[in-house]
Amino acid sequence: MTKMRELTFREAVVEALDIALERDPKVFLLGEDIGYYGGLFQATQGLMQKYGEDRVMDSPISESAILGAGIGSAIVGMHPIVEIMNIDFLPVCMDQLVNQAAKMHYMFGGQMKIPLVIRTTCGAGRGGAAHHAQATHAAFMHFPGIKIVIPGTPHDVKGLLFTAIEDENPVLFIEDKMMYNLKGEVPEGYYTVPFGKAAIRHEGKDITIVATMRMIHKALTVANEMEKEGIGIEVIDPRTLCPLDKETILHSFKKTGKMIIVDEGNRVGNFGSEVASIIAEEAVEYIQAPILKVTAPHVPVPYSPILEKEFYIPNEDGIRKAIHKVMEYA
Amino acid sequence: MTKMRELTFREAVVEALDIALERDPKVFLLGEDIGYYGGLFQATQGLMQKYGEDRVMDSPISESAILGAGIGSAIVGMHPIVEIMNIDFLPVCMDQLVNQAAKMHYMFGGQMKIPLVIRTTCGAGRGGAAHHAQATHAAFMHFPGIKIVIPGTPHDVKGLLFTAIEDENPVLFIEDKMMYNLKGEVPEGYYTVPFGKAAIRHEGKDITIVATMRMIHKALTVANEMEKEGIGIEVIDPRTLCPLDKETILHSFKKTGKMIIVDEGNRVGNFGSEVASIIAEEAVEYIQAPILKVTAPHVPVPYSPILEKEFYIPNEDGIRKAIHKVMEYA
Amino acid sequence: MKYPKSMLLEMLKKMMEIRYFEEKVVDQYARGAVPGLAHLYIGEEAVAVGACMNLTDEDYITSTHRGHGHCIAKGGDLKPMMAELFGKRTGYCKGKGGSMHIAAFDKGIIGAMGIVGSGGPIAVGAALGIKKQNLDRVVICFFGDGASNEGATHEAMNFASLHKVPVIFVCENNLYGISVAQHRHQAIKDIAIRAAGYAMPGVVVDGMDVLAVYEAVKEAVKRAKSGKGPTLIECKTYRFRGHHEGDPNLGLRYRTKDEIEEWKKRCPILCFKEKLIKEKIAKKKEIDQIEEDVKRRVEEAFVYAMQSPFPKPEQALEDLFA
Amino acid sequence: MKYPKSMLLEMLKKMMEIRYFEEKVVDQYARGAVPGLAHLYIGEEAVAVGACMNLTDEDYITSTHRGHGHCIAKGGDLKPMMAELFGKRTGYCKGKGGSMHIAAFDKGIIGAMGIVGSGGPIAVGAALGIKKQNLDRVVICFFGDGASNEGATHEAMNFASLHKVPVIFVCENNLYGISVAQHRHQAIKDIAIRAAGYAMPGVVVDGMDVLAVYEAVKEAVKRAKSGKGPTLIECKTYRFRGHHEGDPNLGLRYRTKDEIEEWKKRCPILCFKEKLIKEKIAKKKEIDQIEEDVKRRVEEAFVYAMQSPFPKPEQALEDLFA
Ligand SMILES: Cc1ncc(C[n+]2csc(CCOP(=O)(O)OP(=O)(O)O)c2C)c(N)n1
Ligand SMILES: Cc1ncc(C[n+]2csc(CCOP(=O)(O)OP(=O)(O)O)c2C)c(N)n1
Ligand SMILES: [Mg+2]
Ligand SMILES: [Mg+2]
Repeated sequence: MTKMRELTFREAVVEALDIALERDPKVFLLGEDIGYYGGLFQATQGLMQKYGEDRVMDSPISESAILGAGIGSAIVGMHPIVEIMNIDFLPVCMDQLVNQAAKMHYMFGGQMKIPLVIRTTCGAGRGGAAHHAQATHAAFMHFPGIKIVIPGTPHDVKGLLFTAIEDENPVLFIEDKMMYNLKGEVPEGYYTVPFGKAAIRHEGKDITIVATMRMIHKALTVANEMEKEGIGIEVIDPRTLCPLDKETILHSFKKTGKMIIVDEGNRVGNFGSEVASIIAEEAVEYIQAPILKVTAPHVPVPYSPILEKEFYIPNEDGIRKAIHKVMEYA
Repeated sequence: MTKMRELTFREAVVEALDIALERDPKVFLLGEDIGYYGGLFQATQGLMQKYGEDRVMDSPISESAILGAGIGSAIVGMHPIVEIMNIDFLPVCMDQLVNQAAKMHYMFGGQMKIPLVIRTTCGAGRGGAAHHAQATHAAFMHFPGIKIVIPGTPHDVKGLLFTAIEDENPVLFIEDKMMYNLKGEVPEGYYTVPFGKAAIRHEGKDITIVATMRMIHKALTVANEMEKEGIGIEVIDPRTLCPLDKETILHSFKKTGKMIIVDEGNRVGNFGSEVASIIAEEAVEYIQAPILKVTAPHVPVPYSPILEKEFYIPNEDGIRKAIHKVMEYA
Repeated sequence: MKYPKSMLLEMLKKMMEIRYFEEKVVDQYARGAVPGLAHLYIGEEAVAVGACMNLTDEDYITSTHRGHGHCIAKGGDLKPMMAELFGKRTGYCKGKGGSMHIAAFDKGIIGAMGIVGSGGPIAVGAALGIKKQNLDRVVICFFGDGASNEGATHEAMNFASLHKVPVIFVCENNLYGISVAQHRHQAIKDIAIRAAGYAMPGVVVDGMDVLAVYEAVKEAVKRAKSGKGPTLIECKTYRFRGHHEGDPNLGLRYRTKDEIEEWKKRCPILCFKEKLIKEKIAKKKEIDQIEEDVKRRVEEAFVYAMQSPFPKPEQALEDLFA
Repeated sequence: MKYPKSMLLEMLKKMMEIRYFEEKVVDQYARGAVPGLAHLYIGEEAVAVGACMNLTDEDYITSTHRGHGHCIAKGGDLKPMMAELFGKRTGYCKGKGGSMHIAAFDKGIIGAMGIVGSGGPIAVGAALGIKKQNLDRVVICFFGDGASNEGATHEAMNFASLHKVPVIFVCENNLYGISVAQHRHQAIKDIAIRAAGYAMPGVVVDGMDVLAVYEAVKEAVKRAKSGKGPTLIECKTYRFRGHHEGDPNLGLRYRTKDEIEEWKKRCPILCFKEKLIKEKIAKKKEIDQIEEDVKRRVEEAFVYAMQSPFPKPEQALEDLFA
């Protein structure tokens, strides 16, 4: 079998957006600096030049207007893909997201569809500090009505983006900015990766690790190491937080009885808390060891590289420690 | 012993604010309709008349300005108590809360204090529907830097409010609007109820129930019933979500081995998920039964009384069912 | 008058529909029969009716917590509206929305938003969608004087004017945001002045005069449809009732009885009725006939609502996603 | 000139401090030595310096992502500033804030906010606090043309004007919000026009002329301190470098080399230097001396930063709460 071509995560995003714009005249992009600049992270590079300013629209720095423009135009028949540059900025327009986009279908009794994709980026590691490096995806899970996508590979980011565009609901699509340069195999053309279907990135029978976005790859590094030591780690990438593939997670857990969640969000109210709660409710009789979370500590993102890279961002070492701890219960 | 005087939850709030305004000239109130109107829920009634428009300020409908006014004036030496009428409106000014108030102390390396109290209300039961009846307190737990207070009795709301005012950090103070008419004993004058110290509202050895705000009282109703059936329910009121009194919760759980969390928030990312996660991490060897959450379903608050009162809001019946379920593991 | 009689009578009828619909709500609310909050439009009918008379079912509006008037003016059917207020399954939103969240998408009513100011960005979005699809439609965004101070309103206006999308901002300046009088929530007198900050026209009209509103909006619709962009129209008006039913004494905690009485003299329905009679456009009998007809239809709507079933409790789980 | 020489030379010195401080950052950034984002103020020095020359340490400012200039102009010390940029424990924020979040509370620098527009409400709050305590102080809120379209900015201005709090909104209109030219983000030419929407004065000044800025802000400070409320001052200016270091070719993806060159001719430091010499206020030698002194102090700051220790990793857990 010939190897598939490789693209970076960023290139996969650009390609997906390119194809989406090409396929459907109702699709348009709107966001800050997505035009001439090509996106702060270059994830819309060249698209304005190709499709013109009407289909790739630079926006004023007015995030509520950006989301509202997305919601309103979606309701009247367009397929907007809007961008909020950093997830840190979503609190500025949170009402449009959690009160309007998320609730309109329900509170109006299902009268209208809102096929809106909201792309944003998350993650620390570039010295962005408290306002440009958060990973707050878990907070949005508490608000019913938004689908939440957290792609973990170049392959997935493209396929999930198509699924997001096909979806007739508001979708919060979160790109981990520290993965933009990550390379991986990406099929040509159009394909979809379904929502609510987790991927098992590494099989193992001893411990289940549910890891999100960039953390998947850290977990995989450790899983490969551990394999040599004879410890089998099953690494699960949930791909979407809403809908969440509880079945795959529970199925794996019932096999291993041990669970570690690795997620860059702050510790309290972390996605891992939700996973732990699902297990404690639905698979309690299988629990063999403490369910551990490897997360950022519960503080804002600090600037200094020593604080950020050596302490704040969850790393392989933290994963190893957690593994050793749960293995004490073997 | 003579019985202490009783006040409603609302009266306790008014009294606390009154005393706070009296004691400290740096304290002032700012919010929508807190003046002539006396607060949409009458929780500031008479205070503008007593203290004047400078100390009890009606605000434009500009929630970001309200929070900013609180943050800025706190930094330069005032002790503002601002009001955001409903927790549903916090997404409108979420940035000022979670990015500014919460992070300024940390990101500026501890240079300034922000003694700011943000009062708000939550809860369904009055036909407020999707935009006036949420209980989203759990979402704020994911953002480090804000203390979160959820009083459960008239006694506590007064004492916790004083503690909030004494605190030198931003405090989100959430009043369950369905408790405003609840009566209870309230001491005269000034007293504080500490943060981070849960209250055991009912002792029991069989099941631990952690319940928040109004749900405490539903849990107590059931606990009293169950007592007669010989089932001992320990009802814990955490009082503050941040800091959270993990010790009291864990201590009770280690005794009972069974946990139910009753909270009006939506199901996913619920406060109960965090409690479950704490237990699964720190007291796994004591787990005797599934950890159940009795919560609102994961949908927006519906309007119709049938949907809201008979289905959406967690009730005694749901608590009973959960109890019976965990008792199967006895 | 230069207007066709049928249109004038239609305006009168719509205003009466709003008035009588809401008087039914007043009555039912007082009996404790309305299960949620109700913010009434009584006194402000000329604004919604004058504005929406320029629209067809193809055009859109966004509405507010005080939305009954907008909804009726835009063609909303009284029966599913009333049913919605009573939380019935036959309501426009299947009982999920209630008074503050009525939408009737087939009539172009995108919906009422309970969060003050949040309709602005969405209205602008709908207008953007119209522009992108080259449709011959407009959007009216209703909002209050209080809402004019929300950040979202500012962003919406800037965006709309920049992209010259076909939206009309109709500000219902009823002098109060709940209890806070305009001079206590902003330092300006005319909200229309803010239009200059977005390089769009801003006009002030008498919001008690349905024809004045009609004319101003007509001009704005023309402008919007010709690609020239948005207009801000400030309608000076007044609510005759409290902020919501339950606001004690119709709001006497923050306004005077005299003020209320003064404004009541300018009742948009009474004045318009008198005008039509005085200018011999319609006879009193004809108008009485319309009035009776409206009352009857409101009553029918009420009966419809009463007889309609509630949703089943488990239906709370439906409609989360499309 | 009507100004004391010492003040004029102080202005020049401050502008030079900003310039050389940031040129050091350019150099270090190019070497990959700066651990985070850096948005440079080069070209805009006259705004911060002209404005802050009216303030004392008792007055306050709020700053933005492009904050080095504000900080230096308001009296920030170069050493802890530079240390902060390098994430050192001796930095103003102990290395926790970095370039986008410098505060120096003892100098009245409330802090730089990385969220565009979020400084407005906080500045207004500080001004409210001043008013409540009857202090003879003012607050300057710096913000950009891009930030003028944020909802928070609107709310801040409305609130400030309503309560006549002593705040001055200094808009640094450098013609771009990152890559988006002003005419592509708003339909107006002069942002100052928006002041009318809040019933406060709005003025446009040449932001390349430190004395023009000084005069406008002086007037506004007087107004603010006399209880008359806020002023909006729009300073037309230009950034000579890219949006942040790393923006390729100084931003040639969205602006022309010619445009940049035209503005560079109006360099606030060069022009002011020439003016001082031409008007015989200072000799070239004297100025060179100042320049050398500034360079030396920047170098010292750099050495200080380099020699300072990093925080310990666990210190990430400190400072969450007071
Ligand atoms: C963001 C937000 N803040 C506050 C409220 C509470 N509230 C509901 S209506 C209202 C007053 C609105 O005033 P205005 O815009 O003038 O409309 P009016 O009620 O006068 O028609 C307020 C403050 C809300 N629903 N949303
Ligand atoms: C709320 C928010 N939106 C977007 C950004 C990303 N961002 C950082 S600086 C900037 C441009 C700001 O433009 P302007 O206010 O004109 O200031 P300038 O950079 O020109 O000094 C943007 C969009 C942000 N930091 N915060
Ligand atoms: Mg009003
Ligand atoms: Mg700019």
